[in-house]
Amino acid sequence: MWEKILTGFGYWDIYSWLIFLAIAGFFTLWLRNSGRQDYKEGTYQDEIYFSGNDVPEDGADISVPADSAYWGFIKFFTPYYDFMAKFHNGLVQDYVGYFILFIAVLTTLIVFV
Amino acid sequence: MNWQAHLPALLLAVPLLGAFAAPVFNLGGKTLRNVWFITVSTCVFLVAFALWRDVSVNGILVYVMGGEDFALSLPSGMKLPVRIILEIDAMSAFMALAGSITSMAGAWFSVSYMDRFSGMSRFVSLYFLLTLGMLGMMVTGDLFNFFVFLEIASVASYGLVAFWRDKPQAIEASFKYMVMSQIAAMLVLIAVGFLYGRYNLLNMGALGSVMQMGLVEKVSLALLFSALALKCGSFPMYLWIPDAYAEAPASVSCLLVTVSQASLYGLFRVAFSIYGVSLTNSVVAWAIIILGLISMLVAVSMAVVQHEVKRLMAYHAISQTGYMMLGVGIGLLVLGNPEALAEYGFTALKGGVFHIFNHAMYKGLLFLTAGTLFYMTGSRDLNKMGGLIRRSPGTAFMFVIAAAAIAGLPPMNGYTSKLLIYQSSFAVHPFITVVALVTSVLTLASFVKVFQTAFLGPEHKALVNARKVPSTMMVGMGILTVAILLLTFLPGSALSNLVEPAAKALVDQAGYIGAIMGGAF
Amino acid sequence: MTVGNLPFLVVGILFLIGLLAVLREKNMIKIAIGITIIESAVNMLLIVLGYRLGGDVPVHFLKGEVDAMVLPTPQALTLTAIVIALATSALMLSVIMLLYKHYGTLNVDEIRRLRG
Amino acid sequence: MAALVVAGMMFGALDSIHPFGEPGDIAMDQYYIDNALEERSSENIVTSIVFDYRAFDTIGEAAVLFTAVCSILALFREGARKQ
Amino acid sequence: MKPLSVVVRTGCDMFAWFMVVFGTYVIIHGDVTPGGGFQGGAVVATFAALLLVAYGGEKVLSWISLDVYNTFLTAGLLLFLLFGFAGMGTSFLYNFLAVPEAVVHAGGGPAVIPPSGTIALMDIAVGLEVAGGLTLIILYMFKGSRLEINSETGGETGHDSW
Repeated sequence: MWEKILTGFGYWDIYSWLIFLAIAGFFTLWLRNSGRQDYKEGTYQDEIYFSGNDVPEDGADISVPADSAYWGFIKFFTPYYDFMAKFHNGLVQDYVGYFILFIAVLTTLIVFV
Repeated sequence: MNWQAHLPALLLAVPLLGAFAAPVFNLGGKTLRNVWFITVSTCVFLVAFALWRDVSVNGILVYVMGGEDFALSLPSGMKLPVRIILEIDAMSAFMALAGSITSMAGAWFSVSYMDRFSGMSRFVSLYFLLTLGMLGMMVTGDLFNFFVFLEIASVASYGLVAFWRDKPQAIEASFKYMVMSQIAAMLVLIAVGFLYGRYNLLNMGALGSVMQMGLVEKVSLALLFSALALKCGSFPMYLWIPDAYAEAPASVSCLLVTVSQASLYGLFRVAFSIYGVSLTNSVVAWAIIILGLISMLVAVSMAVVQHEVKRLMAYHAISQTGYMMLGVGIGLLVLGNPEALAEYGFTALKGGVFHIFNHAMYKGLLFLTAGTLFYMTGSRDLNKMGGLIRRSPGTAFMFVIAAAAIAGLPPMNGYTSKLLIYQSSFAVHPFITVVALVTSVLTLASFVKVFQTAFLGPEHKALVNARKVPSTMMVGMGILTVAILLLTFLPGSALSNLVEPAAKALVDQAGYIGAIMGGAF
Repeated sequence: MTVGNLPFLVVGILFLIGLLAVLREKNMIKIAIGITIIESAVNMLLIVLGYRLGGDVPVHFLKGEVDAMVLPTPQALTLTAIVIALATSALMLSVIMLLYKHYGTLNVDEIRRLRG
Repeated sequence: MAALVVAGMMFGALDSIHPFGEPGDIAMDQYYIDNALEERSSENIVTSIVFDYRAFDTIGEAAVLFTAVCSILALFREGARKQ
Repeated sequence: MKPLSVVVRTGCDMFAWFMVVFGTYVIIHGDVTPGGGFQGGAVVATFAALLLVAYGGEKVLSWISLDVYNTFLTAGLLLFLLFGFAGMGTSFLYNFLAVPEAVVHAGGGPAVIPPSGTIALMDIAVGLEVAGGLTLIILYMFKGSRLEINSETGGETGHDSW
């Protein structure tokens, strides 16, 4: 069952993709094994380097919280997110109002277009 | 008696029996109740699978409820059907298969996930009633019956969203969902009343055979469209979805995804089978496409900034629904001219329909993994998690599978369906493809964030005594994982056996009507 | 709108009243009442659609000499719709009771912990 | 405002369904009126529709009521006593 | 809720039982007269409502056993579904007991079962279900009005703070 999925413009064939993945993985492992040979597990070589300071005990102190992820992206889009926060105010009557407004617009479009 | 001919009725009678008999089995204690829970949900899946096989072999099935003959849709001397008729074409069987798989996985999951809570017999009843409403919406051929099953699913989901009733947010989410969804259901009933008063008919196929566009039909179409768009979570009306999905128990939100897709199926059924060729202009198709685009982009942009894991996944459910609406909307747009349909429209339709199945699988799995995180750490806040891959590597593996699928990374099944949608939507307008690709990138970004903060990184002190994951929860997640891997590694056969008949059945309005009206059409 | 279609007008006005109650009232009990009014409007719509001038009750040995009965199907549909409306309003009132226990208020503007 | 638009559309649609009291095509109901007594020997046509011709709606309706009862019983359950 | 005055209590005593009888009549004659299972069941359910208004909840809950109404609910539903399965020789929910009217006028047909077949029997089943269900709704909503969230029940707020 060596089948291709034709999309009208191209095709998708998972089995050849897997073969290429295997080849690429083989080369990656080969490159990795041809690295330095004097690396030893468990010695000073695999300690965490915390910019010279000693590493804190609790992992919560050195792990990046989810709020800090993509802060640049969020900072760039701050006005957009302020607007969305106004859109998602927790008032159910506003939600119903959006719904009725949508019905009105759609009905007008369908009837008069 | 030939029991195989009664499969359409059994598909709805088995969950009914499971729901009605759950209080009886609850008298036998916890073990008997759980055995009943698992057994009935597995039976529902088996019936749905047999039904799907039957439909793919024999074509459209028609089952007359209470008729002298279950195959005789028109009584003697009548030009029109008078009884309730279940009509199951490939699309309905396809949806029922997806829904029953998620229902079974959720049942396995909830056995130990909901173990420590009281009122579990009611939970089992409500779970089966939710499954019943979903399957009924998928297989019925009668408009008022569709409304009744919509109400069953809605009322069951109100109760299940508010099941953890000592938490104010759960009750609040249930109340918001209730207010919006009740108005939507009433609009559906108004539209049904209009069509009944106009044609004195309630059967979908018979309505499609006599439909002529007038003011009444247009207004009914608008009401049905907007109400079902609210139920499936489209742009201006999706605001109840994050609350309800995030506050419900995880197995319930895994099933609620498929329930929303049942409303989406109802939307497509109304657009394709009832109105279909009598849609003179392309307003409805463009409305579906544009709503899909806006829902995608807005929901995914909201999902990136969330830090509560289930709420984030609920926003992703909305944006994935946008993909389905986009694909099927393109199919509806070119329904009129056959060459465009053959060129790219049918591909888009296949992509959208395939995406429905994929989304039911991986979104259900994502919600179950989110529930597992909640179960382990006792919190849904991503800021309080970290290093959980050491606690439960199995959960991490399944999460990676599902996240790669929803982000559309090759070679997962999500990539296959998204590829079909991209390349066919490019033929309509390149801008659509650009929006879809941006949405996919943002989806990947937000799930990288979830994986990095929840599973990777050093272990937290607060999580050293995190719970172990019980085996039945792993089974519930494993079912969906196996389904995803099957769809991933056999894409060609999945498309040719599962998706293409469904897409063909969706565009084949004459076949749908002819199955009811016989030679009359 | 001809005068003969006055019942349709009544249905529309009732629907509008219910909708405005849902959109405008701040008390959650009144919102529930508004939704119930909408449901009654829909039931009335079904009944009005089924009426025939000079029609009689669709029970055989109760109808008089007239041979025209009002259409029975909308009445059956209305039975179903009424029971559904009853079930949903009972559930909604229970949820409002729980909300009052949790939040200590019936003002819908203060039920907004879920946002963003 | 939007509610007014919606209601106006509904007025228009309702006005153009059929004049009040004279439904146009009543084939399905006429079938019930003619055959309910002969087939099912039930004097009450509405009941014969509810429980025979559209009995599946009725079982769904019973399921809705059962759903509401289950939800209310689950919402107001005693719960596990806090120790 | 305090018991109301003696006038109200006496009136409710009389009307409660009358409502039960009348509702049962409406249920049983559902296939010949206007009415049916739902209407009759709702009328029967007013029994508990009237007693609740007149005597207050504590007394009524000590008189009425909720298990009885749970049994009504489940039994009615399972009976309904049983009739549905019983017709499955022909098709689901088929009215397999109905006797055509000509036979009835000719004096034929069974004597015990009404000639409308499962219509009358489903009426009774639905009547049981609705009576039990509505009474349970009324009584549980009353109990819920007395329920102290979070202090009396172990806070079931999901898995957080386990």
